[in-house]
Amino acid sequence: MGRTISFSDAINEALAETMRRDKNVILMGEDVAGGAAVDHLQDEEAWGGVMGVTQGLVQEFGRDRILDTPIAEAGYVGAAVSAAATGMRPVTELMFNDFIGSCLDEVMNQGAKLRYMFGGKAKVPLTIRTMHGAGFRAAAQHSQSLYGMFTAIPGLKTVVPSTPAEAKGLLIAAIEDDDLVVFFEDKTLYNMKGDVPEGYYTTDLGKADIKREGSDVTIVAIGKQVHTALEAAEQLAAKGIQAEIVDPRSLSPLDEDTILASVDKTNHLIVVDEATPRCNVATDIAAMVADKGFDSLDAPIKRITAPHSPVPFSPVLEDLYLPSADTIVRTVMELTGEDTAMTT
Amino acid sequence: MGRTISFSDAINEALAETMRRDKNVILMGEDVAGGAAVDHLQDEEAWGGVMGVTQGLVQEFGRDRILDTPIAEAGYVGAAVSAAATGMRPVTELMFNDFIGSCLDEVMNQGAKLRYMFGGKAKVPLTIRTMHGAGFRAAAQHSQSLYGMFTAIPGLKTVVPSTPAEAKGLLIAAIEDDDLVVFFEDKTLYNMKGDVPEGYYTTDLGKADIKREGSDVTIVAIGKQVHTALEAAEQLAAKGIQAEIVDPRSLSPLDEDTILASVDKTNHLIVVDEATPRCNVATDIAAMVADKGFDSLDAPIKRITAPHSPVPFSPVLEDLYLPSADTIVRTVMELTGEDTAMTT
Amino acid sequence: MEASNTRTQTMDSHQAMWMYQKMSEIRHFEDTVHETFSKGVLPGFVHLYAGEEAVAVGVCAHLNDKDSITSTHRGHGHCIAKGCDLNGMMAEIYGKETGLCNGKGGSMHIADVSKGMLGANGIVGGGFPLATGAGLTAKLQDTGGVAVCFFGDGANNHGTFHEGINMAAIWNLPVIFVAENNGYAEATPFSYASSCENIADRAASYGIPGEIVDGKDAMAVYEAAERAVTRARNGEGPSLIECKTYRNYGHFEGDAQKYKGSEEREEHLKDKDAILQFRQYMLQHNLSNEEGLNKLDEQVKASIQAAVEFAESSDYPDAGSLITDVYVNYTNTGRES
Amino acid sequence: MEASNTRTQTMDSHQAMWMYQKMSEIRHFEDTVHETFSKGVLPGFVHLYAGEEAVAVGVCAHLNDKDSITSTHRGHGHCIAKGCDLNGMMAEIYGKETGLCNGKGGSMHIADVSKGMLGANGIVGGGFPLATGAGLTAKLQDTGGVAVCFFGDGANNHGTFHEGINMAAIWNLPVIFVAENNGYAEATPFSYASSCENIADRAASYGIPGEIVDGKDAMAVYEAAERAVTRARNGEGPSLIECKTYRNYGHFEGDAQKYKGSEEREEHLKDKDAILQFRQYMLQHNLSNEEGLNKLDEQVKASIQAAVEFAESSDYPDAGSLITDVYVNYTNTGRES
Ligand SMILES: Cc1ncc(C[n+]2csc(CCOP(=O)(O)OP(=O)(O)O)c2C)c(N)n1
Ligand SMILES: Cc1ncc(C[n+]2csc(CCOP(=O)(O)OP(=O)(O)O)c2C)c(N)n1
Ligand SMILES: [Mg+2]
Ligand SMILES: [Mg+2]
Repeated sequence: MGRTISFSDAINEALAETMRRDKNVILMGEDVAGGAAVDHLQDEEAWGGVMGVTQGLVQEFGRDRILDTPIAEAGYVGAAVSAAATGMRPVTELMFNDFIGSCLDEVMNQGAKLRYMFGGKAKVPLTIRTMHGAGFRAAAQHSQSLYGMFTAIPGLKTVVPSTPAEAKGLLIAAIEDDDLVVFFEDKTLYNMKGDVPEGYYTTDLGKADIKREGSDVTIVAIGKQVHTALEAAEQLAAKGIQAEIVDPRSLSPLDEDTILASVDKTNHLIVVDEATPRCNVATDIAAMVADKGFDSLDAPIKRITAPHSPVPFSPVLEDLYLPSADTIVRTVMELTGEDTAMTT
Repeated sequence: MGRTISFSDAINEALAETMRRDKNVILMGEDVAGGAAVDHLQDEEAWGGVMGVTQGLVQEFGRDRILDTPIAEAGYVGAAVSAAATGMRPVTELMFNDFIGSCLDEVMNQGAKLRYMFGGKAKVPLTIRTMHGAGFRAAAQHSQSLYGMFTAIPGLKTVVPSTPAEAKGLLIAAIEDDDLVVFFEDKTLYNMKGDVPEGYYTTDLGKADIKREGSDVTIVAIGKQVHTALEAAEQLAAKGIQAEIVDPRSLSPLDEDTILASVDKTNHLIVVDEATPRCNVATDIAAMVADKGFDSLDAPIKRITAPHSPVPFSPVLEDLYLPSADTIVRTVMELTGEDTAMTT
Repeated sequence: MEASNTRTQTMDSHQAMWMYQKMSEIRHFEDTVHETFSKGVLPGFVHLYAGEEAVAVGVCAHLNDKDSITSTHRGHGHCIAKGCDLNGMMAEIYGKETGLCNGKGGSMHIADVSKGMLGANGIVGGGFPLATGAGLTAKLQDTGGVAVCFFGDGANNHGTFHEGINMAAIWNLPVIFVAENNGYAEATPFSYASSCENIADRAASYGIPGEIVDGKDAMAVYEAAERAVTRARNGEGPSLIECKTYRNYGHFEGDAQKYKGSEEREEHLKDKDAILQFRQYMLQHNLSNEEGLNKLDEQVKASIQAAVEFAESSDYPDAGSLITDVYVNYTNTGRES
Repeated sequence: MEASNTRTQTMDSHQAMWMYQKMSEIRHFEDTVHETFSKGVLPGFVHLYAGEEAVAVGVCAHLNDKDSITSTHRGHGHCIAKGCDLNGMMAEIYGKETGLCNGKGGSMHIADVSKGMLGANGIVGGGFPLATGAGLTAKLQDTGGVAVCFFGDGANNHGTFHEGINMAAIWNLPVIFVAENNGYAEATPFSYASSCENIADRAASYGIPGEIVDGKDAMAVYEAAERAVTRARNGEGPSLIECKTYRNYGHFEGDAQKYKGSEEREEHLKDKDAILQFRQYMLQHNLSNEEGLNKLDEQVKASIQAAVEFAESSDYPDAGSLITDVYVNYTNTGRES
């Protein structure tokens, strides 16, 4: 511990660790090395992904295992599905999760369904890494958070890490998992630094993490919004309200127990998610609690999400588009107003 | 009134009505006429779609307006998006909603976002008709109900009719609507007969319909499940429980007011949807009520959906996969047990 | 385009008998499913392969269990040619728990990964990337295996055709793309939907060999496949073979087939019949005799009959299996009440 | 492949001056954005068109407002060539409410449908089906218009290339597919990712003309485009033109471009520069003189400067616009607290 590296480097380490341990792990995607077949290019000069996340891997593992692909998402994601079913353990990069439009069939109808359709006689140990999230001024087709769409699909798992250490442990677990896992990386978190253990370790899929304990309100937050929620929690603490922040980390499977236990303690639930509001993860968690945790609830379940609109380009609009600590604080105040009045 | 025709014929009439009124309405899709460029084929012998829903339209409107396409969903749906943006009013058929995997980009990133990305300076008056639903023994890749995935997407509307008359009125409204509308047709409803008015009429998008009034529990049901719910309601009535059945008809926009008013009356909510359980329409409606209708609720919100698995082929499993009237009755009994004990 | 009509060799009797048997199995299997379906016994969509036997069999004659194939909605023939168990196949089509996929897949998803049969596929064009991926495994793990992608003339206009073949070509993978051009995609003629005269012509876009063969002629398919498989095993990369063929039945069961010309239909069902032609060839080349082939046909019929009985007497899957096999290592509890 | 290097005609001075002006506008626009971006003023991803001016301008010289174009992530050049307002473009890139899309689209989504500019596109390959659809409208409404699809060498391997061109071909639509082969898709060379030697070679798969031109030579592009546009307007269907070109800057702003060879870079930025070559051509053919062109350059510079000032002095969109324009006739109330 004590070693501080970036979210991006943590992911890079996770890939290197698994590739060292299992020669069937390969990385495929557009420019994951970069500059394929360019003679004069030194490996260390290669892009390593559009954001440089996989920089350096080609030096250690070579171009047979770090495979640049054409711009053919259906082609290479589909190839990865079947490479997985026939004995490899590929990690494929869908550069932006927005590009799922070009390869949804390979993920939804092939990769996720193969095992079930074949009566359990096949498995697809494939990990799809993909970037999501607004705030990068990347506009409507490069800023979506589409984990809800994937979480809806039976047969695959979804993971959204919020810290460098967890990103590393969860990614190693995802790669070693025998199911298709879609791993979401918020592009605005790549530069975030944090303590990250050296070497190999895994963080279990399907286990939520309580990022802050509190007794007055449960805030379930996804990915980067964990940090927005923590910021709000500080402000709330100053007002005497203790928020408990639950980070599900994996959305499918979802750790329902941890969420329900927290709500049982606080009697209030807010879900914070920067994805769009309808048929999405915030509604999913709210509905789960409105069923299984109904008796714990003292107040309506609030969801703080993006509006039902595409992501706008203009920085002023994009800032408004994202949930903010202020909105969270205001919502908590409205929700728990009476309770805290009584407590203090 | 009094004229009884099938769900399938009602859709056919809707298409004919709009095509007669507006020459910019065209129909595009795989075999929507069938047998393109086959000399010996008489128009009346042409398939008219894989289920015969568009049979006969080519006789009246000719092959310039009933366009058979190659098996190229991205190609023709994308073409329809831009035909719409440049002055046509196309209706395009995605044979099975499961095939969205081949053209999600054209729907999600192009069709649905164009207007917003262009600052309101374009519109996409396109209707996508598509088949959904289990129960046809069509297995995992031809039986899904994916309206949740579409409802999550800002910029398009979703409609799921449950009766022939509404199918006709809603489809005409969808085609005349200036936004992209995805219109879901349950393949197992095509043969269902019902009273359908002759000629032109529209049924408003965004208005739910109360299919049965009741005071004890609100059952919101989608598409074919409206009928399962009605069947359950009969059984419940025999036990002295009056269920109110709300059919949202359009999922985006969703008529929140009608649902909330019903829950305010019955204090109990069950959502019945044959789609998979996570990040879907049932969770969406439950979450909405757990927020805006919380104070009306006397009990947890229950969702009766398919399990979190692909659709199995085997008839015995597929029958178990779908919600049943029995499950609804049992769930209502559990939920309202005490209340009804008191009422009677 | 390479010449494909020069017969370079004859075949040994053992290989020929295997091919005849597989073709006969496919024909009788499909004819039986056709009959059974028309009685309303079978559930779902069924797409029959009868008429196209020479393609699957001529190609798979060169494959072993280490080789993979991807298939289509019209997959029974590929399964049989790749060695799938007839009982397990029939039971799968009936939705029984003894089916190859325990009844969960059905006709459109029969698979036997242990035999390298990576599944029929309900998605047109779904096989291109999958075959490329199987070829990638073969190359990276140096298994010596090849992957074959069977696809229809309709699939040839899908984007995955382009993406899958281009990738196989730039990576020089051992993949053989086998077009089954039966003239129609559902009710839409190949000539209407495709801007090329032959599917094989499109091979040039990918710098790979494209060959046209008479898909009714099992020997022609066999020989073209031999060239392509040898090429692939030698590390010389992918090939495309277009087999001109015809389906004896409709697109799916229930299709009135009005779009087909009566002459073409007549011709294909009679003179051009693949099995009759191959029988002729075997007799001419003394690879068997009337008696031997008749006996084989009888055995095949009996095995199909046994498969039907096996399927009919098998149980349906039990309720619990509804939610198993969704994940490998996570229990799917579902959420429904 | 048709011959493309025989110069068949010269051009009138008016047309040449228009082309020079547009090329100059693109160059100065992009150089300015490059500088501004490096100062950290501009938000987001920006992909510059500098170096490829001859392509957009040589093609759009034949188009009017009834004709449509589809574009790419590298769309500024197409916008300018198609007549979009420079102020509105610059303001859009700044995210201001006076932008062509009211600041909601940004660099990757600039559009002006009233000018037939159907939008830059953040999705590689997104333009093929859209151009085909615009061509369909032109045909069905008999507008006499054509649609042009600009696309990169990277996009040529995407499935939509295949689907879009095949459909345009079978329906004989007035669509021109213009490949901007600048040798790289991000950091991936064309020669690695594509199994064809030239993109134009792939036209044969669709039975349409495929022509290769020097995309640095505005006259060559102009003439090839004239043939294709004439063909399309005459109802003779689609064409594919491959323009061999080069981008002066990186894939996007911030790219160190190590994958580029230093010689090729040198050569393209100097001798092969499209604007210098066209300037030469104009002087040689007395279509203008040094003074006239210098003056034009000055005017262009001033107009770009004015665009920057316009953008900088414009307001950001107001908060309310966040949720407008999602639907035409339904108020998006959203659901967030
Ligand atoms: C992506 C996709 N689009 C459409 C369909 C519906 N469909 C199933 S089979 C078929 C025709 C396929 O034609 P072809 O490829 O020629 O194969 P054939 O049936 O002739 O063997 C179509 C359109 C599908 N299953 N998947
Ligand atoms: C479907 C999709 N895949 C990947 C990307 C990421 N991406 C943006 S531009 C680009 C390279 C495009 O190369 P090319 O078509 O040659 O155009 P150029 O940038 O050279 O003009 C890539 C991979 C994308 N935007 N869309
Ligand atoms: Mg066919
Ligand atoms: Mg390029």
